[in-house]
Amino acid sequence: DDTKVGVLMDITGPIASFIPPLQNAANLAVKQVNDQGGLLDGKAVAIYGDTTGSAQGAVDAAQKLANVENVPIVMGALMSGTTIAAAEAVFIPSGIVQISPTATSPAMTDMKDNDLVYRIVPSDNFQGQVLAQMVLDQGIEKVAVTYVNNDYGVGIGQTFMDAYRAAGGEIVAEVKHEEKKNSYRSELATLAKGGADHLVVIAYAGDSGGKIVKQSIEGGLFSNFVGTDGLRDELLIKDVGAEALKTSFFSSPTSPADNPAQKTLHDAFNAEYGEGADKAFVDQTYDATFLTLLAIEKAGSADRGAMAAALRDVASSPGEKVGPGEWAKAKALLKEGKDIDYDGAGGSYNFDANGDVSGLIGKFVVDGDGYKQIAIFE
Amino acid sequence: MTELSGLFFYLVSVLIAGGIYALLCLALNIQWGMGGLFNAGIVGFFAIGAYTSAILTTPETAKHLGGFELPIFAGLIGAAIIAGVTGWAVARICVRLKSDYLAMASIGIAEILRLVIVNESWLTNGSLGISGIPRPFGEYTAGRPADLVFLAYVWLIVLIVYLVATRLYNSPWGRSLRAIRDNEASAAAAGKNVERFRTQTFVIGCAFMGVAGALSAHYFRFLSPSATDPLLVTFLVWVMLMAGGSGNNRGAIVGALGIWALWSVTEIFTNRLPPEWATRSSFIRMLLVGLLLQYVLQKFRAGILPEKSPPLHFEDEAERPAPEK
Amino acid sequence: MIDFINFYLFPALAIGSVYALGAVGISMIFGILRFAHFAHGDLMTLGAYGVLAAAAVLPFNSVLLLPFGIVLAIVAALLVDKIFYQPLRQLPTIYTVISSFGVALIFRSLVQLVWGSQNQVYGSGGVRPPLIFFDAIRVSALHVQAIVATAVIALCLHFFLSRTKTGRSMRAVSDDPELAQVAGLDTEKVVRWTWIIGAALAAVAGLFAGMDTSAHPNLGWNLLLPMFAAAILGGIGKPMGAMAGGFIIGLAEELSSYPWIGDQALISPSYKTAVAFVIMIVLLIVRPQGLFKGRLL
Amino acid sequence: MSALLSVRGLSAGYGGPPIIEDVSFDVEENEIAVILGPNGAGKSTVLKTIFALTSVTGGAIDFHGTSLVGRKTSTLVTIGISAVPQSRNIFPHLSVDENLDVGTYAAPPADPAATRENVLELFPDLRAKLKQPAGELSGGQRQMVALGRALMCEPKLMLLDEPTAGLSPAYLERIFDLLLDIRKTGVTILLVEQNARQALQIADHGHVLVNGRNFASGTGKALLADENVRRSFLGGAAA
Amino acid sequence: MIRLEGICVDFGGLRAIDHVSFDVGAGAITGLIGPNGAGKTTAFNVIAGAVRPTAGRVLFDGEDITGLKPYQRAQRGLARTFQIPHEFYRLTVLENLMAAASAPEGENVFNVVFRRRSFGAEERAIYDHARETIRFLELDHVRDEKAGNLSGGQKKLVELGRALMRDPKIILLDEIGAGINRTLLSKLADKISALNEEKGLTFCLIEHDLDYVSRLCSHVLVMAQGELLTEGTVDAVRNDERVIEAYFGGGKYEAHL
Ligand SMILES: Nc1ncnc2c1ncn2[C@@H]1O[C@H](COP(=O)(O)OP(=O)(O)OP(=O)(O)O)[C@@H](O)[C@H]1O
Ligand SMILES: Nc1ncnc2c1ncn2[C@@H]1O[C@H](COP(=O)(O)OP(=O)(O)OP(=O)(O)O)[C@@H](O)[C@H]1O
Ligand SMILES: [Mg+2]
Ligand SMILES: [Mg+2]
Repeated sequence: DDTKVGVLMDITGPIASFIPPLQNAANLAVKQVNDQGGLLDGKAVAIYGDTTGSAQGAVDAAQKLANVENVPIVMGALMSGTTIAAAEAVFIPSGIVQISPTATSPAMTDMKDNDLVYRIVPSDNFQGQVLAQMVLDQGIEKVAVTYVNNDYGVGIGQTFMDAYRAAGGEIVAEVKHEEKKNSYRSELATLAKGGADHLVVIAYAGDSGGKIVKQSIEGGLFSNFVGTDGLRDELLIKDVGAEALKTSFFSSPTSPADNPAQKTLHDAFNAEYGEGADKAFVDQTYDATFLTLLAIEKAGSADRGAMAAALRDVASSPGEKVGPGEWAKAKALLKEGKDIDYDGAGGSYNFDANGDVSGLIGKFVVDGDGYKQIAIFE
Repeated sequence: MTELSGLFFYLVSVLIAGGIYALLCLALNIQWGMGGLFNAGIVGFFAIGAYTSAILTTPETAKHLGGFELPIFAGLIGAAIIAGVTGWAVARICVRLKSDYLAMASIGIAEILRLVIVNESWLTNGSLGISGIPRPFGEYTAGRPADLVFLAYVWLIVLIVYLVATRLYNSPWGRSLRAIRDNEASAAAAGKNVERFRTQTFVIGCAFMGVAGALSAHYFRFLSPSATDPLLVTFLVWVMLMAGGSGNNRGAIVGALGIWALWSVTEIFTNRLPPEWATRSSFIRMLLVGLLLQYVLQKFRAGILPEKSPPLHFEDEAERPAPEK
Repeated sequence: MIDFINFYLFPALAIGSVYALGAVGISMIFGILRFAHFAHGDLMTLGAYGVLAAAAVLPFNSVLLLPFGIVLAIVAALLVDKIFYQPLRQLPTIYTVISSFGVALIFRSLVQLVWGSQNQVYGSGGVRPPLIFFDAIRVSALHVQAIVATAVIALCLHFFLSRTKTGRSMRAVSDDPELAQVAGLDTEKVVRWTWIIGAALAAVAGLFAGMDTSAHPNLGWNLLLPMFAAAILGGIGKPMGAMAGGFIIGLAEELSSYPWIGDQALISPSYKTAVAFVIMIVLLIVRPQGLFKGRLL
Repeated sequence: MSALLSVRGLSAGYGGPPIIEDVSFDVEENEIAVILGPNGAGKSTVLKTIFALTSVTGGAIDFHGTSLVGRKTSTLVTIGISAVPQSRNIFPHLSVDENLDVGTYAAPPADPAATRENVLELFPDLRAKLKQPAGELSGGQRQMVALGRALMCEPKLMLLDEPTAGLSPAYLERIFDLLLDIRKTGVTILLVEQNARQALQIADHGHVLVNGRNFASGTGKALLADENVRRSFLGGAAA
Repeated sequence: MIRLEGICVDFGGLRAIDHVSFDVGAGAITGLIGPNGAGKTTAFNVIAGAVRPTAGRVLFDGEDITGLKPYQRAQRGLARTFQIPHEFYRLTVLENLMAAASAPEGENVFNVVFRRRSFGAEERAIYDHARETIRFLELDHVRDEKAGNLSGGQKKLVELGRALMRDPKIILLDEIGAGINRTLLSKLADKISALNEEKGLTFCLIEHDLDYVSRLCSHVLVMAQGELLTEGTVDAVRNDERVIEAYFGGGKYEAHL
């Protein structure tokens, strides 16, 4: 029999441009499972739900996954707002485990979720704090900050600024900006007034972040940027060129320095789809999907009630390590009754009591057409 | 068995969302169908209702205004009042505007309201949203059956609003309103205080929109700006009303349920497309929705249930003259 | 002062010309077909992608490939008019409004199906060094192109509307389509020309908007509301008014966050979009016929 | 010789039940024909049907021996028919000048400037209003603009729906004189009138329509003299 | 009953009414005639409140109503018809008439939702009144037709019907006769006289057909080019040189009723 897993993504709507590689990542995990022995005694089938980027759409799609498709576990969603709405209105009442690869809202930490809601990115609080430290370590004591006015930007932006100030840094200018505008030049002019050399940009490369970087270079306002995972996208390099980003650096959730798992995934991904492995959130999406599949295999059935325990079990030590693509191995080990511990492309995930991970944040610089990790912060 | 109960609960969810849309549609029908007021900022009043109720009913937190922990029904009333008062303020400025101008103004106002919601974090917690919004009788029910309770709650309110809307429609008030809609100058010449009628209509409609917003906040249990997408609130509601038949309260409900079911169910089919299509299925769904919408518009020209003049109850049927020819 | 010119004035004029070109079509459609065309933004998107598709096979500068975008937008506009809008013409216009909303969905999902939903850049992308005048004024070459192109288009349009018979018939059809028919005007031809002009200008606007940043399926949709505001501002059915309205909205949005008083932005840039709407609402109340005495709806 | 316009067994309506049924009459070249009847009889509907503004459900309309059924309204102007509707007969936001200009688009007259001059000669009141939007004119002035526009294309056949409604006696007289005048230039006129007595005085033929059907036909004089017609449609007692 | 004092109306640069003063006597039927564009409709608009005069006052029963809105004037008993019909086009003919009636109880939202009994009797009376008016206007067969679908003349009748439904003190009739069949028009004249005599209803009517005016009106006001040219009895006015010059043509076409 085939087993369904739910994949809830914000496919249409405001973050549509991020989605295609992420869908590929999820599909890759499912494909590998099916190529390597399948799930339980059949195949794995990914059932997508589209939140349309809105709470109404998220709840509707979640209802279908929970009730029509009857999935035992769901990977997704991506935006915090849709993730929480789907969880609160549907998945928690239905007893379905949910793992978000990207939802960073601090609100998810203290949700009353009956141990059903997980995520494999650290909360914004974490990345914001680490970023502050990263900037100070670089010897930069004066920055201008701009962040996009959505849950992602506000979450990281606020913690970054608090932490940075607390540690002695000075924020000379701060501008919250709206997504989807064509010109950010007036914002940039305001930011440049403060006289800082560095601009911290907490926004997506595909949207405001990319435009801000490009327009400030064109305008000769800033040439040094500090970005987060949303900006660390090949699109940015394609858009403004590697040369212009020489002096910039980026933070992003990552895995240990010598993480071969990431390379394994990226090779497999590019072999399958030609390109795109380095896109933002590909690692996390793949890992989250793989984890849902492992949890089902571990539980031995598609029984909703068993998912949470199984997920915690396969994700954390002790157990024999398995990595991306190693489904056959994992399946064999589970069959023998052995314990396994998945270490993914995005790191080793150990869920705390709230279903959060602490994670690692890497420091990246541009290297040729891609990014290179040069340091890791904990 | 689980298959069936799953489908049942899916149906419940469609009916809950459909019920909330039915409220919006009835409210819009009062404004547009009877009053000819082109409100294209439904989402603004919806959002005000949602946030009002969320703030009134959630426990204390440092993140946003609140901590009133009022009962949910009080939240609904509060939502109606605040949305109604906002509607009144908007009406004061805009009610004189002619159809499409009012539409533009109301889009603008809704957009400004959205910006306020996103930017004023002290009030709404901005883009991070308000969590922990209770459901009615939340203490006594849990899990999926809680949806049944909520379903009953929603439809009870739909019923009340339907009754109110029908009474309004069938009354001399409704008749004068429709007259104003058709010709303002001559309604004024017949002693109708056009501005007062329109303001009343706008306020009543906005208050009901606020109630719908409040209900959806309690349904989602979490409220963030992602619930205030004009596409899914304003535009979809317009589609529903036009498909159902503007000027007809039953049509409004039928349109809401029908279009919402269409919107929701299409995904089940596009999900069944062969795997090569998987990454595109959502866009195929949007395409399908777009095409189905065209079909409905072309097929039901005046809506599924068109406007008809209300019956005159005391009329003796035999008196009715047979139309000549 | 130089800051003002570099970072506020020119970008404002550039975004203003995008709004202006889009708003012309909206205003003409509003005037002649009497409905708010919600798919206009997506027509812009189609135009932008038409150029992108041509650029994938032809090694020319994107601006030279504009005809491909224009043709795509025109064909799309004429087709949807024929299939979807025309049968609804006899009904109250709200039906066409709703229909155009569905068409917007159709356009957008088609773009996404054909070209994918990721952002795409024109040419090699990269930072384009600005043109520098007098050592101090730095203007993006694209912005200059956009502003100049808009000015030229405005002139041609003015000539077309005031001198040609089709152009002048447009005013009559816009005033009363039924009577225009009685007066022997071929209303369908006028409608066709409306679409052709509206769609062509939308494609130009779409290309400039896309080149300024990047092309993505929501490109035009995101610009729609300010363009409506511009059309209203100019007065419905007044194409030249819509042009002016576009520039006014562009300027208002960008200049509202200039530190006019003290050295803080006058209005927080997060409320930038609201500025356009506030202007529109105020104008609607004090001068509902728009700045240039358009039709009262 | 066959009639210029020949209507045979015409039935038409607005989608519902037919409004006019089995209506027949001829309009000879170079004559003034008037249609009379109570309100709602279907007079305007007959004109609209000839001008392809309603859907024909039966019967024939021939102009110069060729059928008009199924033609587009806009092409009728090019073959020499022009019409003035009963209501909504001006472009309210166009200036008076532009209103007149519109009349020349479909079928340009030989000498537009001269034609315009003739029209203004006819309606001198309009001279002062040339730049004013027609929507701001008085009821009678609008009527003049509407007639003026229809004259601008130098038609062969004019369909006029109550051209004198709302005109003062002086103008009424002027319009009727005008109709006689333009008939002399070879134009044929079919008009609907409620100022029926006056109309019959200049009309060559009159057709009375009741309930969408032919009721009576005859020369203008004959109808004026007909006691029955007079009582029912012309407002009672003898002159 | 109505008194205009020094009324001026400007439209842009055009002075449509220039210092016009006149009285419309209570209980009378007053005619207002004049060539096209004389300012007759504008004068009605000033009385009804649709146009604000640039100068001058409007008195109604001795009270200054210059600042009142149209609906307030209507509520005080002033009814008017429009020269170009302004029907409620999506309402049936019956509803058109009923909607014109004043229904203070039934137009109160609170009553409508919570106290539906409160307006039953009022509604019944309005209905009966509307039925009767429709019958009189010979509109019975189109009673349930949407008013937008009526013929030009029928719309005029609805226009008149709505004014009659107001139970007003005075009715301003703006060319109610244009486009109405003469036989019916003559019946309307009887009705107007009857209303005037039996109920003491005041009328002021604009009409171009002087025979019609003379049949009804005791007193006639003549306007031309925005000014009050003269006033007096029909016969006096008829023979006034200036009136003949401004208003009548050669009298070539006979139009006696
Ligand atoms: N809204 C307006 N704007 C500008 N001018 C106007 C407006 N309304 C009327 N006028 C002008 O005022 C003058 C008087 O118009 P009014 O409608 O009062 O005439 P009237 O006496 O009723 O004529 P008719 O018998 O033709 O109806 C006319 O010259 C007309 O052009
Ligand atoms: N658009 C329409 N839809 C439906 N019915 C209509 C429409 N227009 C007219 N009618 C009906 O057709 C009948 C005849 O109307 P028509 O306008 O031809 O009358 P008429 O003889 O011109 O009358 P009048 O002298 O009052 O202008 C009327 O009963 C009217 O109700
Ligand atoms: Mg007629
Ligand atoms: Mg008049």
